[in-house]
Amino acid sequence: MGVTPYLILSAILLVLGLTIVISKRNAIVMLIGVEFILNAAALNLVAFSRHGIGGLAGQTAALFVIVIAAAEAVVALAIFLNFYHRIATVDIDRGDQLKG
Amino acid sequence: MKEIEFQYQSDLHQEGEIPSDIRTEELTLNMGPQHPSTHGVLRVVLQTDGELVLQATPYVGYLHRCAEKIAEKVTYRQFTPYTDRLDYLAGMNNNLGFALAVEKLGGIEVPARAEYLRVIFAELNRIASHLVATGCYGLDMGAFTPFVYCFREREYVLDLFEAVCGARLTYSYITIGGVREDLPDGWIGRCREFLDYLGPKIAEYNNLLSYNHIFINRTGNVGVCPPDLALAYGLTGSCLRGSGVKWDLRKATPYCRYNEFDFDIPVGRGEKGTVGDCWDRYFVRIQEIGQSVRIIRQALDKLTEGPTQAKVPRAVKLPAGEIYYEVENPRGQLGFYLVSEGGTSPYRLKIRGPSFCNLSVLPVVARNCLLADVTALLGSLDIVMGEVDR
Amino acid sequence: MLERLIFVLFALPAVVAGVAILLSTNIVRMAFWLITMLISVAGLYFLMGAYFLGVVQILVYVGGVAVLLVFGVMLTSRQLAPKLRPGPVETLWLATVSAILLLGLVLSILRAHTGMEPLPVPVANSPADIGHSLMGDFLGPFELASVLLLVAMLGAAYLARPKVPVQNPQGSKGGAV
Amino acid sequence: MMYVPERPPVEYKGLSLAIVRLATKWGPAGISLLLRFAWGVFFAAIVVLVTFVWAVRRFINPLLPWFIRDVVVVVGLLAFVCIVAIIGIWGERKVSGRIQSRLGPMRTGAWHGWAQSLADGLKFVQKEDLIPRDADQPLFRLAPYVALVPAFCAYLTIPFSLGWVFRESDVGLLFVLAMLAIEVLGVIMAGWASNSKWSLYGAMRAACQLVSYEIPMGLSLLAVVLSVGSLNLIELGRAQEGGWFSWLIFRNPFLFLAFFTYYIASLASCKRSPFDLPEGESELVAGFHTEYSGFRFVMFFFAEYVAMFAVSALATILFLGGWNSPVAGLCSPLWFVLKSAFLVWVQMWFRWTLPRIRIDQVMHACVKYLLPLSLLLFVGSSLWQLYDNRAHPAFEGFAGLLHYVLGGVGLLLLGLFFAGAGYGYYNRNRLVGSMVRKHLPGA
Repeated sequence: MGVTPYLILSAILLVLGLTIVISKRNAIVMLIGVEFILNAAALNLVAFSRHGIGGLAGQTAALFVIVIAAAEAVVALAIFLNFYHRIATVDIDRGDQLKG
Repeated sequence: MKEIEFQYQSDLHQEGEIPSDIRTEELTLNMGPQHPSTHGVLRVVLQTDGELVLQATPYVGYLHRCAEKIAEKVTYRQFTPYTDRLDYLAGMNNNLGFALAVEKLGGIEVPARAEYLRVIFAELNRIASHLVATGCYGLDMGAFTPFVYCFREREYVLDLFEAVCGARLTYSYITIGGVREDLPDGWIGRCREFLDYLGPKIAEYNNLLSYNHIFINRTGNVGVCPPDLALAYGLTGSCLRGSGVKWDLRKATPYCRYNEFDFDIPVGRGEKGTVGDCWDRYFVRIQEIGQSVRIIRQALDKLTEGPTQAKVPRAVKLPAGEIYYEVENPRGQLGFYLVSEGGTSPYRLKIRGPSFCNLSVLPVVARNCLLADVTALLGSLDIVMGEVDR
Repeated sequence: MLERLIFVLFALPAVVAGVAILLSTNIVRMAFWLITMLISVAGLYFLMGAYFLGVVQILVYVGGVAVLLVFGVMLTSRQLAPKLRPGPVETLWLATVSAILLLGLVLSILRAHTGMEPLPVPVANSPADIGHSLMGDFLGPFELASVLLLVAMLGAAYLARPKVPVQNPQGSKGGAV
Repeated sequence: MMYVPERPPVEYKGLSLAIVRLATKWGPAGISLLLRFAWGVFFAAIVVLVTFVWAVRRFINPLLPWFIRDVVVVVGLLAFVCIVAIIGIWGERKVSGRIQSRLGPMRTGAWHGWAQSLADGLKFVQKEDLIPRDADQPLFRLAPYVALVPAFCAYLTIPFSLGWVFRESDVGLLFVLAMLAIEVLGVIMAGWASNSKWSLYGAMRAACQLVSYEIPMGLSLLAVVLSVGSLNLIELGRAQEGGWFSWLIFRNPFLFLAFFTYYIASLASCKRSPFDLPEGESELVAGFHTEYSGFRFVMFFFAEYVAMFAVSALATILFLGGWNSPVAGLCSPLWFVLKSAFLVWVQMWFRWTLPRIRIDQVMHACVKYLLPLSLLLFVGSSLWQLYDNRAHPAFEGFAGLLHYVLGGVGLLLLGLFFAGAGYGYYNRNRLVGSMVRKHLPGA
């Protein structure tokens, strides 16, 4: 089995993630979409690493993706919780002012 | 004094000023009437914000059995069994309170032996009742073992009761004019053996529970009820003494020859926190067990031979008049307000249930505390729903 | 053959999870679908022999990030439904764009990488090897990531701090009578 | 008006119908038969299992294709896990009984009520599978599996002895931790799906507590990993060959302390007392499994005991020498199970002794004490590793000495433990009091 199935899967995940981010108005669901995109990218990297491109670099990069996703999720959730405390919703359309 | 390090976020709720930039999600939580730590069928409605309880409102009445109304339809003697069911953990004390009220109004003299027997059984029942309170408090705090230990010891008290009156929960032993039966053979020896046995056990409870670091952290500084608040809300019994007020009817207005006995009134001193916190109320009960042991020992020594029952007709008739009589129950002052029109049954009987008054302080104290603190507070108030709802 | 089977076994839930999130209006379910996807991807990592990565994916993503996310969902999921499902026009528009995007991606993948076969033996990827890689070639990014994590932690702690001035707790509250 | 939810009558179809028919028709007779003879059957099953695994390893292993071998081992592991849970649940009741001067279950299965948990299991299986009407049905049904299956999966890389392992993995330790981390999700799922506020509180507390305590737990384990240089559980076990003094817990003072921080954190991650807030019954009724009944409840129960044994097994492998005996040379899976069982027993001991901590105290204990301490231990352990070698002869000598001192301390602690237990046992009548064995009139 070549690298193609992995790449196609990763493409599907990427598009799904993008669609989620675009279509949903809930901040936390958008975060879920972002996780899809990040995972698609990481999957790509690992697949290439398995199929002989870049040695261990792909896996190391995927590790960084996980780390960054963790950081991103923490900060994003903290922001959303703040947002929620102020506007009592996580609907991002309501966040149209630059102050609380 | 230790400080609770947790920083309560929504303290401002109490003043009613919620800052505009913060919106809290309040959740109404229905604690009870079927909940493991409401000690019966109490229902407490909690306004919570996360783990924080903003307000706790008790709703009572699930165990209302019209005891006061029943009293108007039955004779004085017939009402004694109903008093057993008020505070069903302290039947002897309830019997005693009612009997004393009737005797006082009817001018009935009780023989000396009966007086001492009343003291012995009232104090034994106080021990049993406090053992339940202590054990259940451990259970409320998540420690199961003290509960079983306390119930083990309580069994021996109940055995003593059973030996003398055949009942283990609803005794109707202390009746108008004295007590129902004299002691069986060898009872005094057994009672002394139990008292000797109980002493070391109190130290055991202290090691296991009272001085347990986790337990102190859970109860010290929690549910603080200062003396003025306790007085304002009419708290009595160990709740009042836990708040540092040295008040005990057995000393203040001695009945049943309590003035002949040498005992102390333990009060809360804020050893593990603030005066009037849950730990103080709890520890007062532990100390009262020891004091009761002292009283029983003295009473056993003083026990004289003689009749145990005054000459009272089967159908007790009281002269017209009214009386309010209070006794010191394990849970506080149990009061009977008795109005007689001269018949064989009261015109009106109003009962002051100490648990009811003690419970009334809950919404004041259980503000801005944690969910687990409500359990700690309820347990330390030591309510019995049979008495709250009557 | 077996590898193909296992690939499908893991790939299918991931795709189903994405579609389910798109169609669902229940935000908690979405969070659990996300977890399905994360575990599937971890499974794919295992399939590709990247054991360390798979385990880290589960440990950090599922055990940490996803739990955090579910936590956030529970805290904020009071008003859900209305904005979670786009309107018909929006749907059509979105579907078209997504389909075109997907088509383009898949076509280019099929054209570009048809002949690539896996290495007979996966690259040495024991934790030690990855450690050497992190401490060698990727030392710069590694340090940056650690700084990023620190900043994120501080930032999150700052953002989530209680805004109300803290008073003395409970204590003598009852004395107001 | 009382609120009576409308429920359609339960309809049994297919397999469930067959099971119900079987249970109602032959259930009582079967149970009584089973309970009469189960004592023998049960232990025969254990013996058969052990011989089976031994035989597979010894003779059949080289001949069979790998997947049959895997299936066989997984079935064996599953049986082991079930036995762990069954004995654990029965043991908990016996331990609690003894601690509370009771006997615990005594009748079922004739010998000290050993079949109690089997009988309970049979009872639970027969119970109706209640699902609240407003619950999130799919998640509600799924949650027990999400809790139990990962807990079982953790055993896939836990070695019972050299060669007694399903998969030897370079990331074995992390794999076990990862599986234990998934278990949280089952708890959260259950709490959310029940649509009960008490359950939700339980789930929130579980999420909060388990995620926080994972960090000190992981850091304490990493301190060990640093000093051996491997995440492979077999390697970690191998590093401790040679008796009591070569166990990792005695290697340096940091690891000695790390054992305790790990153990405390593992209590929290198993939701065991004093950290049993997610299910604290006096506050949250039953926490996250308030709405569960029947077999789904059993699965949570199983998951708890399986996880308890798993964390204890980790502690055994990483600190207490794994399958190596205290005396050099006698390595056996028996030692591993024995040590883990001891740690499980200590968990039970805690549970029946201590009150429950409050949620803010739980978080404070983690963030203010456990986390900095485990970080310190981690750093200290790595520094120790840096200096404890040939290049620093003076330090190496000191470390060697200290390592024997620590071993001595460990021996002392163990000796004190057994001395205390023995003292308590021989003076049990005096300690419990004069009344206990006497019958009062009317008793």
